[in-house]
Amino acid sequence: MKRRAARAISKIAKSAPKPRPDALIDPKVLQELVDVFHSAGVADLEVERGGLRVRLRRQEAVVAGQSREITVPVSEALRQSGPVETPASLAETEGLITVTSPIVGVFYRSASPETEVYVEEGSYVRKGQVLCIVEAMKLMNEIESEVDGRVVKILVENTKPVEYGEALFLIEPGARPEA
Amino acid sequence: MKRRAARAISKIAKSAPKPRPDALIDPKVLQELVDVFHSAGVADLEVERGGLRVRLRRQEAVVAGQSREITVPVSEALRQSGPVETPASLAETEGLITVTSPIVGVFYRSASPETEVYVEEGSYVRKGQVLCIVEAMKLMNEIESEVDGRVVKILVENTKPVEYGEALFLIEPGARPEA
Amino acid sequence: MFKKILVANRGEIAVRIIRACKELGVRSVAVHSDADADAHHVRLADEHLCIGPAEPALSYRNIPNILSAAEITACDAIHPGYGFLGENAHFAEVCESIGIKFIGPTSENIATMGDKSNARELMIRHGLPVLPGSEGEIASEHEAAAVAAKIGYPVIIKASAGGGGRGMRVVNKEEDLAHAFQAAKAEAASAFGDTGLYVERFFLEPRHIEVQILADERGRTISLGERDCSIQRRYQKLIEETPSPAVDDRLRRELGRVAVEVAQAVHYRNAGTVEFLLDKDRRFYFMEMNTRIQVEHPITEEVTGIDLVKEQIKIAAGMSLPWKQQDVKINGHSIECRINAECPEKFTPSPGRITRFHPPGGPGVRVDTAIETGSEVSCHYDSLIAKLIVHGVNREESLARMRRALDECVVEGIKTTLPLHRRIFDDPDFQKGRFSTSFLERFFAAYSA
Amino acid sequence: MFKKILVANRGEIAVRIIRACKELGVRSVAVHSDADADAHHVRLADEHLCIGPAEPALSYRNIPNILSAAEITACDAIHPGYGFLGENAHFAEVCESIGIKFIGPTSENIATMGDKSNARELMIRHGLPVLPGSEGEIASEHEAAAVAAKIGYPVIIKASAGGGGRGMRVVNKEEDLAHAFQAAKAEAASAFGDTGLYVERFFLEPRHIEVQILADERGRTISLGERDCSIQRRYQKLIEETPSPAVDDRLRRELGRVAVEVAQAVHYRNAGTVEFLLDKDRRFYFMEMNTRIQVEHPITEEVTGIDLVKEQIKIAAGMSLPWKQQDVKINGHSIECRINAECPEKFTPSPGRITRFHPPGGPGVRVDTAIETGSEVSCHYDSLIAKLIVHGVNREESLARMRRALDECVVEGIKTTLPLHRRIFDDPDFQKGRFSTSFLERFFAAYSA
Repeated sequence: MKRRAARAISKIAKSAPKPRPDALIDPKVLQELVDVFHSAGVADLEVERGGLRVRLRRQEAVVAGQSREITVPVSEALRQSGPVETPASLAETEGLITVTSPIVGVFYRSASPETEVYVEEGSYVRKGQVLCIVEAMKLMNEIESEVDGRVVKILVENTKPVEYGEALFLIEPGARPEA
Repeated sequence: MKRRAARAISKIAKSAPKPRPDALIDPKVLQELVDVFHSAGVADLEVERGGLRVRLRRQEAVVAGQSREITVPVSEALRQSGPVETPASLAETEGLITVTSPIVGVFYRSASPETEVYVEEGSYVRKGQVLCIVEAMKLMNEIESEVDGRVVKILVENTKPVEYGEALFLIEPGARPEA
Repeated sequence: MFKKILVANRGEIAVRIIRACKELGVRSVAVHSDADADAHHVRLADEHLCIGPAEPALSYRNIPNILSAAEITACDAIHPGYGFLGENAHFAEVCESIGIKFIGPTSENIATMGDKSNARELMIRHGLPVLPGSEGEIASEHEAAAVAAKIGYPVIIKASAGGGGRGMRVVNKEEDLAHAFQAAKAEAASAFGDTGLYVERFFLEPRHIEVQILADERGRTISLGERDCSIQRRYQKLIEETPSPAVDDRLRRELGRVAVEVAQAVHYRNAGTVEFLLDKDRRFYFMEMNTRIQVEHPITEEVTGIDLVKEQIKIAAGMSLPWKQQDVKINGHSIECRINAECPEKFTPSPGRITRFHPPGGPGVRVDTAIETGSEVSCHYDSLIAKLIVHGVNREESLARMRRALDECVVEGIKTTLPLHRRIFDDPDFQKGRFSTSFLERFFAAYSA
Repeated sequence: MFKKILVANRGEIAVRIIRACKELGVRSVAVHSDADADAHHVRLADEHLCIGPAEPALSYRNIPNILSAAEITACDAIHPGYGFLGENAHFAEVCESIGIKFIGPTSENIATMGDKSNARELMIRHGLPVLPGSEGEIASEHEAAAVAAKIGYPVIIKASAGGGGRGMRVVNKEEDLAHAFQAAKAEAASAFGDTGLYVERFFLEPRHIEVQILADERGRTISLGERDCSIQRRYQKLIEETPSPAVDDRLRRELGRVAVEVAQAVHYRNAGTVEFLLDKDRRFYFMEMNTRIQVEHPITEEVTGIDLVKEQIKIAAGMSLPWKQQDVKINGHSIECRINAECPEKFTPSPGRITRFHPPGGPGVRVDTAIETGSEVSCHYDSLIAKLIVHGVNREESLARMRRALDECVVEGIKTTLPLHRRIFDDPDFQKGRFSTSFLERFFAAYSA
């Protein structure tokens, strides 16, 4: 399974406050952007508004003596939480929940080839409802939803192998079928 | 000769002059950006506004193909010009001329132990006047001043070995004895 | 030969195994924890996948996830390396049962040798030299006292399930025995969940001498010379060398013969190491057998020219050993230094980002590592970050070469044992080859005095 | 032994020499140009000083500054490495005259072997096999035509002062001779300031086989096996290996015997290399002798276990060779790849900053280099940035190991010949050892077709 953890790139639009007329950009505004950038845990931030464009990029460099100060704790935290791919960061910015595989195995959308799939994209699910099966060592492990909500996206094809921490579903929590 | 070429650190005058109306960018504005950039711990900062674009990138970021742009030209230029030590950079900022050794050898301030030294600190010299001798392979090489001026500092002790490019004297060019 | 091997490890040994796979033309699959997504073994392997979070118990020791990973990537063999599942008989057994070849000894070999008092009994039955001591486990402090009275003080109490110095107590006189016995028992219970203890004669100033063996699936077994691992701190080896300054050709043949007999006594397969204690009178005693590839295997590779990890794979694939005992030649002398991410005085771990790594190079220098500039040394794992190995025509050249390599080696951003290694190589006793397992203790005492 | 050695070179060979000094416990002085103030050889040496600007003629070839540097640092010997002053008889002579030991052959050795037609004549007088050709220099195209008619076409015209392929012309038939003669003469004049030419039989598909020799100051001379350097482009070697796939034990003994006779014919001292052309019928002919340590010396070190640079220093210090010919054993097989900072297709230099360097490691891999991440490759100097050297039990293991090492090696920021090396190692003819000096030419033709 050749698979590299992709670098999340998220675009954030923030309304930049009015700069002083004589400055290229108000340092305070820039500092605020930097703070948001850091807490966002993204690799790249670009903001453009009314002819002002600001771009920030995460340090990847390794320079003797400097790296400790540069290393951004957030990216470390992200890495700790697994091979986060684009969907995961989407989830972060849009309030979606990512269901990841807790084990290594093969992803199945139904209990057997003859039975119906557990969920479709758009399905509403309840907390504890089975979303899929991950088969490992001939054991069928049911993966349940941890929230009530709507399945926004199914990220893995039926019968494909998945690694630990791999994103399987995006769920919009709290969503309910219209009455 | 245990001698490390010290990294020349030239001090850039902090009191930035008032920007002329035709200046590219107000140095103060730029300095503010740089300060934020440094404390931000990001790799890349780009700000664009009203046709002015400023891009800052951290030095030595290990990214193929980019390093050349990042390198700060001053340090590069200094390195190219040899093992320049602090006196040389002083010379740059204060308009002094550094006389360096064109060969490897032993530095002598006089033609022989019995004779007088060629120059002292404070001596006024004429272009072509002998400043010292560098002995190499039993040959006495006279080192002449290339300018009229005043010897501000003698940087090497008598009878000490010198390497190529080693700074020997600081000369204030154009200085003349008061009438 | 196998088509694809899963490497169930991390760090330098995972890199070492992947290198062997590459040279054999076998595909490799790296598994890794969340913390190791960018690790060197992951980048080197043909395929890789994540098997769990940073904690070893949930990733590198996670048997279900590792076996699933082998299954979904269609691996036909697993190499466990050392540590983690390296001597886990259960894991080897499960691999055997599901038809994935475990590259190492049989699960039975691991189980037999893993029980230290059992292994000892077995060696006694085969007439092989063991340390004077109890026959099997002792039930009480009274029994321990009886044994000690017979074999004479000082004695050492050891845990049957032991390793790494835990559950061990040296007792110099009878009145201290009861207390030491209870302490060792409590420690063994908490460290291994097993209170089995045994008693042995304790030797002052012994050398730790081990013999590398290889056995193919048909049972042909050869020895590949000894390694002197006496430079250790609390049973953690720091410097190893071969040949040992204390072993001559005749003793080497004798050690090799006994090591092969030990292996054959348990129908041992694949690579293994028989550890001996060598006393001042050059008598040696079986201590235990390590049923895995060892950290210090490269020095044996350097002097024999035999790639032990490739041999492990070839043996597991059913190939016969191409050498007879008399084909094994010891060429020159080799030393290994284990560079740990530790404070060199107190051995406290020093995790963090390596801001600069410059390995030594040139003639006779080998570096086995998984780090480079920018690597992160995680607090979750072993502190070994690099092994410097040198090879020279004799011990004198080896020593000079290692001193030179240690000087060249640069690790910035974290603390390492490099300064300690440099000091040890300046020590006259070490230079003359005059040392025992208590060398480091005395060295520190002299240094801090 | 010397107290302090000045290393009159830069790059990997300067590092190599400093390593030898360190292992011998001799202090080393690095000299450097302005451009190399931060170079690795400068950092490794015990002392260092600047001897001139970046241009080699004003620094690394600047004899007065180098000798001054030796004097003011109180060095008692100078090692010239290869290139720069490596084969400069005048420099060796000046060193001799002022009592600083030149670590290499005598100035007379250098002068004698530097004049190619003179060396050839000398070999003929000693009854040693030379390429059929003119006896000494030829004065005119008429004389050239007479020689060619006698030895048969094709012939090659070479400059007496030649090297690196300049002043050379291959002539296939008589009518082309006059023009080629004039062209070679003009080229020789401009390249070497010396119009001396000679004519030799030209062989198709020969191998370039060279033999390493060592001779101590008492005249004891031994050979250390051959190196096959047939993989070359315009006389620039790219890959070398030992033993040669084309040389068996008997031919090796014969080559070694003749190489020793060549050296003894000129009372050669220190390390040297006798180059032979090996034709398809396994006849060999003396071509020339290189009176310096060579770039590819490490492969001989790997298979013999003899540190050639340390031996150079020991010989220069008056020590006798500790080996007789029969003590020299060839162990396994070794290959070297020269990694150049060049575009791998067109061989145009690719200077610049190396943004990432990750050398290969593990068993049987040696790296000789002066670069690391962040190093600047200057356009002023040779494009060789690293030598990858592997050692295996046989050619098969060597090949697999080099393929693995090439895959591991990462150089970013500049272009290198790494991709070309990888492709050559995939070539079936190369893998089978079927190649001659025209291999690369055909390889490129096939690749671009």
